Amino acid sequence: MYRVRLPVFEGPLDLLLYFIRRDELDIYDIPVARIADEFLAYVRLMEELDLDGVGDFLYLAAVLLHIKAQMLLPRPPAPSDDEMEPVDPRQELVERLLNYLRYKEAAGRLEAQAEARQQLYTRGVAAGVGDEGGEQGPPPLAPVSLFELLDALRRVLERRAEPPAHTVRREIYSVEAQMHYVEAQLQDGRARPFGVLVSGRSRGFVIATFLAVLELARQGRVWIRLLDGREDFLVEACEATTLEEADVAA
Amino acid sequence: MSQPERNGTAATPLMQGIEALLFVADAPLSDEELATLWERAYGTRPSREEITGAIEALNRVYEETGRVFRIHRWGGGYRLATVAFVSPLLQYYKQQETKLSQTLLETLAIIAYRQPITKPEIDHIRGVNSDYALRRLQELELIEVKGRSDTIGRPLLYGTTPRFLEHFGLNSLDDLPELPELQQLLESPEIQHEHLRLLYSLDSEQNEASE
Amino acid sequence: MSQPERNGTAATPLMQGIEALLFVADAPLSDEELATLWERAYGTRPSREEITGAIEALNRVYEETGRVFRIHRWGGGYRLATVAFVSPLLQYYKQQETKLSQTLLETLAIIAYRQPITKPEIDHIRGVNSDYALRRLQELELIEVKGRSDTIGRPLLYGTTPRFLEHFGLNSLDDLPELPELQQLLESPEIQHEHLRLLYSLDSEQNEASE
Repeated sequence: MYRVRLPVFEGPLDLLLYFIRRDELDIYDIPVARIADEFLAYVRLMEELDLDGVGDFLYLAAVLLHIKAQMLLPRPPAPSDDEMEPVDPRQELVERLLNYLRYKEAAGRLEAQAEARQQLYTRGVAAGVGDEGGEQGPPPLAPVSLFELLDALRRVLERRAEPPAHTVRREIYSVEAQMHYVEAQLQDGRARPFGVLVSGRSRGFVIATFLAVLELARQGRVWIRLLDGREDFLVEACEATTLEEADVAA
Repeated sequence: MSQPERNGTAATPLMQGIEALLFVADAPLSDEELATLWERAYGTRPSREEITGAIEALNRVYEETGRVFRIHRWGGGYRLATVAFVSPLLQYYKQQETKLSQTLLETLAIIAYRQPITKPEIDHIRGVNSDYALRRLQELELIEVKGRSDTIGRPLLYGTTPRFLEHFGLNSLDDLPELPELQQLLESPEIQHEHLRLLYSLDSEQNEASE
Repeated sequence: MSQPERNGTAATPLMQGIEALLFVADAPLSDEELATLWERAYGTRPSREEITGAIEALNRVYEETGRVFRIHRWGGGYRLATVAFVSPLLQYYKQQETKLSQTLLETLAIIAYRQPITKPEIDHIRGVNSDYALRRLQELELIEVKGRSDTIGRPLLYGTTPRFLEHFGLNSLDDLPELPELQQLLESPEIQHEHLRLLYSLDSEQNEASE
């Protein structure tokens, strides 16, 4: 039995980067065959759980399988002298990963920039002499027509008509409520198998609880330990967090 | 314990702290509140006399160095406000018109057609959190709180104001043009279901979780 | 023609006017806007140099007299904001804007560096559908639609807003931190480590130690 902290992945590229980092792989020499299988296992789990956004992951899984197949094919006959080296089928994927890393890095720098800026506070609602007591009226508005109002509404409606590509799954059970449920169950400090937390519950309950556990793990509030055979996993509170503290953190 | 360091000749740390708090505040702060905020940050509680003294000193420095604001005592608290002689200039600033952004227009349209309506319902229709838009629209006095829903959690109900009618040249809400697509959407089973979910989900979650 | 009278030794009327306008403004004001407002109130139009000079003089006086705010140039305009050393005190009083999630930051970074950019391009870089992030960023008025691409389907083009610049304390897009070069990313183990830490907010020690 070994302990992992299970990150919640933003997208398929993050999952791939996670594998690369976890196994300390050379990004220019990714063992695609192995990674593809593991990636697919993850996608199957997502499908099983009916997690949202699985389509994005499926697409990359297909790309990986395609590369795997290409790498298994016998090499074409040696190229004549004037031809270039055959292109590594992984090249495009690697370039994409690296490009993504650049923006991840840029996002981190932007975040630092925002943090510095947040140290500087701008003014609240300003007051002038004579504002004492009496409320200030609202600022004047630029003219806007009823037509523009309707137009705005139509845009909302149009947006809704688009196929919901990446919407948050709506269930009767909210992830937030299930986070409270999980933390309440773990309050005594004992680890519990996930199966026990959800035994006899509806599908909606299981999914929302699973998502809640992932979120708690991401926030570092619970540990997840895989059980041998990987058929279930143990969930354990990280430290003695009371529900009150959890509320504050939420 | 780190207090604001002494910076320049005229300002003590307490003066600087009070100035900073009054600068960012959007309502008067009482001696009590100033003392408590200071205590929370630095562990010592300034007396009422120290606070009064610091405020007098600040106003003196503002006067001497030509600042265009003073600290006033209004409604039992202190507030920074501009001096009268700059008001002709400020008037021109305040007359600048605020243009409603797309976000605000969308939120306003939903409220106009669906009032009274709760924030979760607006969020659901727009697919995003409407906190900011609701706050802005209230500041602009285009919407207001009309009461609370009777449902669980008793969320606030929003509706439009007389200023809204005036601004769009409407006599009453009955003059809003009909929008068949909207009616369709609102009556769709999905929205009805969501409406019910928002009203009753908390209840069923609590029941389930406490089983 | 009545201008703000000279008050104290350190402040000119223009300095006082600018201070007053920046004091009441709730968004950065450009040289242009400052000049226009002044012109409307007093009939003469100060030059850009006069405005820049007045702002420099104000910041100098603030520094010398221990004021806890300075004038910053953000998003092409001027804005008053407190100095960093008072933030421990202010955080008890005022909630700063919520931090952006990793998803939003990533999407915003791509838009900031690649603008104008279409949703399909963003989706491709991130490997996921960015519908939600784009809508949320528009809601926060950090990005906006800049037009349509000429390519098939004429997808919308997104870019950042002036509010984006202000949120990150930048004067213009030229002030964006440089986009890291790939070579640099790959060769510096420190950056790799730092980057991965940001990526997963995993405590790597914990992770390794627990195996």
